Amino acid sequence: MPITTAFETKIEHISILDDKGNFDEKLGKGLIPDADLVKLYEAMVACRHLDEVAFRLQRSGRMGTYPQNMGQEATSLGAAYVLRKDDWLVTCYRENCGLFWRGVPKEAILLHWMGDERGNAMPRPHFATPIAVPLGTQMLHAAGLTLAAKYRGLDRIACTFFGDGASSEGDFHEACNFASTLEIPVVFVLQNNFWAISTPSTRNSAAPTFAQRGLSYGMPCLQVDGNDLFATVYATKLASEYTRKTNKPYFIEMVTYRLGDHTTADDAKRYREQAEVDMWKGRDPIMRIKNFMIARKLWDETKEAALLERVAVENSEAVARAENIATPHHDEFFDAMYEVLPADLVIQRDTMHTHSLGQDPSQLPAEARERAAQMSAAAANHH
Amino acid sequence: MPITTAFETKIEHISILDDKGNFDEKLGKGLIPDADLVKLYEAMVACRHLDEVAFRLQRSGRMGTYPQNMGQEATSLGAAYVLRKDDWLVTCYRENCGLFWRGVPKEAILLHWMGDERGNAMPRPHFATPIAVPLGTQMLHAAGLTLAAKYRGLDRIACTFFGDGASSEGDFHEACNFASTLEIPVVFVLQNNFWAISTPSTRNSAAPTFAQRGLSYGMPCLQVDGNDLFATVYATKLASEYTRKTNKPYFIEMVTYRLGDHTTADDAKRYREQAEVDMWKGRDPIMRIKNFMIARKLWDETKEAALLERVAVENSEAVARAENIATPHHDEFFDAMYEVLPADLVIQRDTMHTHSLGQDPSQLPAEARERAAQMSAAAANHH
Amino acid sequence: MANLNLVQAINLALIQEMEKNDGIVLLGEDIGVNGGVFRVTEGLQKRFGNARVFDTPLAESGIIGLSIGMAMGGLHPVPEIQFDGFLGPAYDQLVSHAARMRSRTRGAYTVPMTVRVPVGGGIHAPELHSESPEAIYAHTPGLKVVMPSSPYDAKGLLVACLREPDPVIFFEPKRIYRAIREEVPEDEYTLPLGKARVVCEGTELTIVSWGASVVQCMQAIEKSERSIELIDLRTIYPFDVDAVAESVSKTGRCVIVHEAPLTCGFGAEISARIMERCFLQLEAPVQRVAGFDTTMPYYKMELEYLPDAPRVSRAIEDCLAY
Amino acid sequence: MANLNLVQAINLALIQEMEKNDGIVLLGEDIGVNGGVFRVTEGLQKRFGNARVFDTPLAESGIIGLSIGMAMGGLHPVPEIQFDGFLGPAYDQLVSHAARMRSRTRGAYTVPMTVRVPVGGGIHAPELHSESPEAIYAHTPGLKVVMPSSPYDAKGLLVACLREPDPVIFFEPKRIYRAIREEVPEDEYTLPLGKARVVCEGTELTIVSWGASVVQCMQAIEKSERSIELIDLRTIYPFDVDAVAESVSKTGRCVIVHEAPLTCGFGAEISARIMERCFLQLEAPVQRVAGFDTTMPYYKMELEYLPDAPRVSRAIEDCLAY
Ligand SMILES: Cc1ncc(C[n+]2csc(CCOP(=O)(O)OP(=O)(O)O)c2C)c(N)n1
Ligand SMILES: Cc1ncc(C[n+]2csc(CCOP(=O)(O)OP(=O)(O)O)c2C)c(N)n1
Ligand SMILES: [Mg+2]
Ligand SMILES: [Mg+2]
Repeated sequence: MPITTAFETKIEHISILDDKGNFDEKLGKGLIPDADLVKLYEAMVACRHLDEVAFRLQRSGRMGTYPQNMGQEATSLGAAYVLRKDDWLVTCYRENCGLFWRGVPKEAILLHWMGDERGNAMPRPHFATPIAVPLGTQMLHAAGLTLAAKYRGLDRIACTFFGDGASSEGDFHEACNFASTLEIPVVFVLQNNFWAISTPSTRNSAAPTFAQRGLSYGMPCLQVDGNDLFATVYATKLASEYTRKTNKPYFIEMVTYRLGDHTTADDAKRYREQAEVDMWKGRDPIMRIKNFMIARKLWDETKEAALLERVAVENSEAVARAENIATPHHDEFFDAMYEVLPADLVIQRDTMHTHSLGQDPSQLPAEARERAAQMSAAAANHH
Repeated sequence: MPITTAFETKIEHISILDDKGNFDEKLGKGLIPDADLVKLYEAMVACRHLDEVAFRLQRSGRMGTYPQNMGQEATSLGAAYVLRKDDWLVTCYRENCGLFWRGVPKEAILLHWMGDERGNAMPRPHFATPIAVPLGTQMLHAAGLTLAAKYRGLDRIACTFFGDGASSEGDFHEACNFASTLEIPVVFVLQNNFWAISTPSTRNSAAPTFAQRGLSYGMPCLQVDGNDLFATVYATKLASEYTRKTNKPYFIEMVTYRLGDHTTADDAKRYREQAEVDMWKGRDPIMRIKNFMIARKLWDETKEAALLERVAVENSEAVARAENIATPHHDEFFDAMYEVLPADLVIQRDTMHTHSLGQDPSQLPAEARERAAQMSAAAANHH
Repeated sequence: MANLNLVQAINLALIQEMEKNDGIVLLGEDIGVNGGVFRVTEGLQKRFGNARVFDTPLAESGIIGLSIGMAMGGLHPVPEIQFDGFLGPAYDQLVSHAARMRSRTRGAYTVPMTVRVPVGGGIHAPELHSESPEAIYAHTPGLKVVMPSSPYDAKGLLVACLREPDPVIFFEPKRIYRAIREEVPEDEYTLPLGKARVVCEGTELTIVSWGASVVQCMQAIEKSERSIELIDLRTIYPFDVDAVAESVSKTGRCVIVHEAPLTCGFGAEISARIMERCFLQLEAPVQRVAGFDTTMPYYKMELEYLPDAPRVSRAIEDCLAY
Repeated sequence: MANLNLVQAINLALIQEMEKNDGIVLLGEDIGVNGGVFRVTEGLQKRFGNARVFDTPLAESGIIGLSIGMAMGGLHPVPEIQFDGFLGPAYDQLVSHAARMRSRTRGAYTVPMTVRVPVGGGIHAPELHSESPEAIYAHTPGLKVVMPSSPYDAKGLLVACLREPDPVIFFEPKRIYRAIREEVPEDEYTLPLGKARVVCEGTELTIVSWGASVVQCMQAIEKSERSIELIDLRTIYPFDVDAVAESVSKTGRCVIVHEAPLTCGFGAEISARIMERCFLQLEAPVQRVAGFDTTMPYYKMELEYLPDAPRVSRAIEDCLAY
C-alpha cells in the first residue's frame, strides 16, 4: 500500500455556559457545587477590582508598570479550583485570580509590580511559583518541579500557564517535548487572548487553533471557551485526571480575551478596534456567572453590593500592607545573591556608600588615605 | 453545541519502491526518467564510497571526526534532484549526497572535516549553505534566505534538512513558526534516522510520527519512506510545488536509518543491537534502486564494476585536492573576522609570533626593550 | 537642523537610510503598527510598507536567526530586541552564527545586520528590562558593539552601522531616550565606529564611560573643581584604545564608569589595557565605578545599584588623592 | 588512593556523592547507556538506575530549564552540556533564571545545581567544540564558575560543587581529560570554592592561570631559569583575589594565561584587580597570554590560536625585562 495513514486526529472544543446564558446540563451538571460557584464568583470580582485599584496606583505613581488581568479571570481560576493544593501552579503574569484562589497574598503580587522582590518571597503556601517575566521560560520549570516530585514518589502534577505569544518561544517547544518524552505529568494551558501586546495571535500561529500546538508531542489536546468558568473547570479536571493517572502531559487552549491594555505602559487603541473589545465585553466571564447565578437564585443585587463593599475593604487593606512594608535596605540585594556571600561581595556591600568600588582604603598609602578622608569631608560640606 | 470539532487532520505515509522491490506504478511512473535514475544511482554509490574513504582517512589520522552518511543517501538526493538550482538547500551534516548533486565539490566537504574553513569557502554554485554544526539552528537561516529572495521578488524556495534529534531544539520550533506566520516558502525535511548519537528517536519525540511536528504550525505534513528515492522525489515535488505556489511552508518526515556509527568518534555497538542494523541493511536505498534498475534492464554488473572504478578514481582525486591545498597561514583566521580588520586585531595578527599580547614593543622603556631583545635571542639559542 | 531626542534621532536615521538603501528591512516584536514599545519605529511601517517593517512572532532567537538568513541573502536586516534582558534567547544565534559566518566561510557569506536593543536601567521597569550586557558581546569576536550617549551621536553612529558589512549590536540607552534633546542635523553624516569622543578636556584625570552613564559623569565633573577629561567610548568593540591611552598618558589617572556588574564588565578590559599602554604614566590605580556584582535589583532599589554622580565624584576624589 | 585521570576522578566523585545524597540526579544528551561522549558518566546509569541518570531530548535550554525546576523542587541536578559551544542555547535559562532565582525570591527558591561542561580546545574537534566561555558566566552574578586543572582538584572541587546551595558551572578541560594521571584519594575530601592553589612557588614573577592552560604554564616554567610562582585559580568566580594579590605583591610581576579571547576575558578582570590591589608593588604591567580576538579557528590552526608554552615563555621574558 503506497499511501497509508500515518496519523489521524481530532481536537474538540468545549463550551458549557456560553455568552448567551445557554448551559449544557450534560457536561455542566454537578461540575461546580453551588456554594463553590458563589465563592469562585466572588474571587473573580475581587480580582477584577484589584486590577482597577492597581491601575489607579500606577497612574498616581504609587506602582510601576502593571498588567491587568481583566477578562481572563476564569482561565487560571478554573485550574486553581480543580488542582490539589500541592499540585504546582506555574504561571506567567496574568493569572492573579488563580494565584489568589491558591492563597497567594494579594500584597505579594502588588509588591512585585511595585518593584520589590520581597513580594516574591511572600508565602506561596500552595506550590505557586513567582511571576515569570521572561516569556515562555517557566514551563520548563513546571516540568522540573514535577519531575522532582515524581522522583520523590509524590503524587503531584503541575499546571502551567502561558500566552499565545509566549508559545512562539523555543523554550515552549522544549518544555512540551521534555514533558512528553520523559513522561512528566504537566498540564499545559495556553491562554489565547488574541494579542501579544500589539501582535495579533495570527502572527504567533498560522494554524487554525493553538490547541494543535500539542499534537507535535503526541499529547491529548483540547480547546475550551476560556471565558466560561465551567469549561475551564471541566477541561482542567479532564486533563489533570489524565495526567495524574498516566504521568503524561496534556495540552489545553483556553480561548479568552484581554479586555484592558497590555500593561499600564500600553495603549491598545493604537492597534485594535474598539468594536472588537466591545464584542468581547459581551462575553465577559464574570457577567456570565453572575447571570447564571441570578437565574438559579444563587445571587442577587443585595449580595452583589455587599460583596463589592467587602472587596473594596479587602483590597485596600492589601494595598496598605504592600505600601507599609519598610523601605528596603541595600544590603538586601547583596545578601540574596548566594547562601554564603563571597568576600568580595561583602566588601562591595559594606563599602558601597563610603568607598569607591575596588578601592579598599587599607590599600591606600597612609598619606593618600589621609588626603582622601579630608577630601571626602570637604566634598560632604560642599554638596 | 457544547462539544464541537476544532481541528481534524490526517497525515499520509508514502512509499513507492519498497524494500521487497514492489513498485507503485500509479505514483512512480514517469517520476524519474530512466537516464536520470542511472545518474542518481551513480551519485549514491559515489557518496557511499566517499564515506568509506573518509572513514579510512580518519582512522589513519588524515582527517578529524567525520559523520558517515551511509544509508541516508536517498533523502537529500531526492530533494536536490527536485529543487531548482537556485532554490536554497540548507543542510546539516549528513546530506553529502544532495550537496554533491548540487555541485558542491567533494573536497569542500572533506576540507571541512579536515578542520579547514576553506572548505566552506569553496564554490557553492547552487545555493547551498555550509555544514551547520550547532543543531537545529540552520532552519531559521533557510527562512531568512528565502524571505530575502521573496523580498527581492525572486521565485525561490528553500529546502532545509535536520535530524530527529535536532527537531527537539527550540530553534526548530521558531523556524517553523516564523515560516508559517510570515508566509515564507520553506520545505522542512526532518530526517528521522531513529538515533541522535545514542539517544533513540523515542527520546526525542513521544508522538507516533515526527511528521506531526508540522501540525503545530498548520503546515501540510507528509511522512515518506526515506530509503525510497522515488518517495523522496515524490514528496519533495509535492512539497516544493505547494510551497512555491502558496508561499507557505511544508513539512516532510523522511524515515531512514543511519547504518554507520554516529561519527568516527562514536561506537554504536554501545547502544544499539546489531539485529536492528542488519534489518535496516535490508532496506538500503542504494540496493533498492540497483535491483530496480537491473530488473528494468537499466543496469548490470559490468556497469557496476565500471562505476566503482570511476568512483574510486574521482574520490581519490577529491582527497588529493583536499590534501594538497597549501598549509594555511595564521593570518587567515584574523583576516576573515571583519571586512576591515580593527587596528587591535591587526596588531595581534602581526605580532603573534614576535610579541606578547598587548605588549606593543614601542611602549617599553628603551632599556627594557634592549633587555627583552637580548633575552629573546638568548632564549632562542637555549631552546 | 532639528532639536531631537534620542528616539527621534534614531527614527530619523532609519528613515533616511531606508530611503537610500532598499535592502534595509526592520523586524521585531511590536515594531509595526505599534511603532515599538518605545516608539522608535513609529510611523515606519506606514511609510515603508509591511514587507520592510514587520512584526514577528514572539521569539528572539527566531528574530536573530531569521535576520542572519536575510543578511546572508543580501539584505541589511535591522532586528529590534524589545529589551536588553530578552537578548538572552538570541545569544546562541548571535554567538554561534552572526559572529562566525564570515570567518567560518572565509568571507563567502557575511552577516551585515544591525541589532537594535534598548539597554540599561533607570526607568522603573520590571525585572529583566534594565540589563547591560555589552561586555558579553564585546567578548564575542566577530561582532561590533555600539552605544551612543546623545541624539547627535545616535544618528551618526546608527547610519554608520546601517552601512557596516559586519554584524553590530546597537545598544540604545533607554534611560536617556527622551531625557536629552540636542540639535541633530537633517543632513547625512556618519560617526566612525571604533572612535571615541572627548566630551570635555581636562588634565588631572580621565573618565571613560559610555551610554547613559556619560550623563552621570558630566554631572560629577560639573560639581568638581578639578580638571577632568571625559571620554565617551561610543563604540565598545572595537574600542578606541588609542584615545584612552593618549588621555591617560596625559592625566595619569583614570576612572571608568558603567552600569554593568563590575566583574568582567568592559571596565576590566579598559583597565587592563590602560595598564598595558600607560604603565609608566599612571599615578594611581584605575578606578571602576560600576554596577555591583549582584543581579540588577527590582526598581525600588535600582538607583542604589546604578552608578550615579555622587559615586563618580567619590571615585574622582579617591583617585586624585592617591 | 588510585592513579586516575580527570575523567575517572570526576566519575568517582559522582559515584561517591550519589551514594551519599539521593537528591543528586544526572541528565543530559547521551549520558546514560553511552556514558557521555567523553565517558565521564560511564557505568552510572547501570549503577543508579534510569531515574537518577537519564538521557534527555536534544535541547540544551530544556536541559537547564528542567534542571532549574528540579533544583527548585529540592533535588541537586547535574546536567551535562555535551560541549562548551552548546551552552549557547542554554544561556538564557542560566542567566535569566538559574542565576536569579534566589535573588528574585529573596531566598524562597534556590537552584542548587552543578552544570558539567567539557571546555576548551586542543583535541582536534569540529567547530564549536573548543570554546572557553568562562568569562561570560563570571560576568553573571548569581552563578559560580569552577575549572579544575588536575584529577585531584577535579574530584575535590566537584564534590564541593555537589554540596553547594547555589548554581555552579563546572568546566572540565577536555584537553587534559586523559592527559594527566595522578594519585587521587578514594577517601572523601573537598576543595573549597573560591580558593586558588599555588602550584609552585617563586619570587620573581607570578603566573595566574586555570584549566588546561596550567599545563602549558608549567612547561614554560620548567624551561625558565627564573623563580616563578604559578597560581591555578581553580574557581573563576568568586576568584581568589587575595591569593593573587599576595603573590603579585611579593613578585611585582604577573602574567595571566587563558584560552578564551583576550578582550573581556577573565584575564582582564584579574589584571584590573591586580592594579587596584598591588599598584605600588607592580614593577611591570600585567601581561596577558590569551586566545586572540578571533573566532577559535577550525582544528588545523587551533594550536596557532591556543596559548602554548613558548608564548607563555615570551610573556615571562617580556614581563621580566620591563
Ligand atoms: C522573552 C521575552 N520577550 C519579550 C518580552 C516582552 N513582552 C512582555 S509581554 C509580551 C507579550 C506577551 O504576549 P502573550 O504571551 O500572548 O501574553 P499576554 O500578554 O497576551 O497575556 C512581550 C512581547 C518578554 N517579557 N520576554
Ligand atoms: C546544539 C547542539 N547540541 C549538541 C550537539 C552535539 N551533537 C552532534 S550530532 C548530535 C546528534 C544529532 O542527532 P540528529 O539530529 O538526529 O541527527 P543525526 O546525527 O541522527 O543525523 C549531537 C547531540 C550539537 N552539534 N549541537
Ligand atoms: Mg496573548
Ligand atoms: Mg537522527
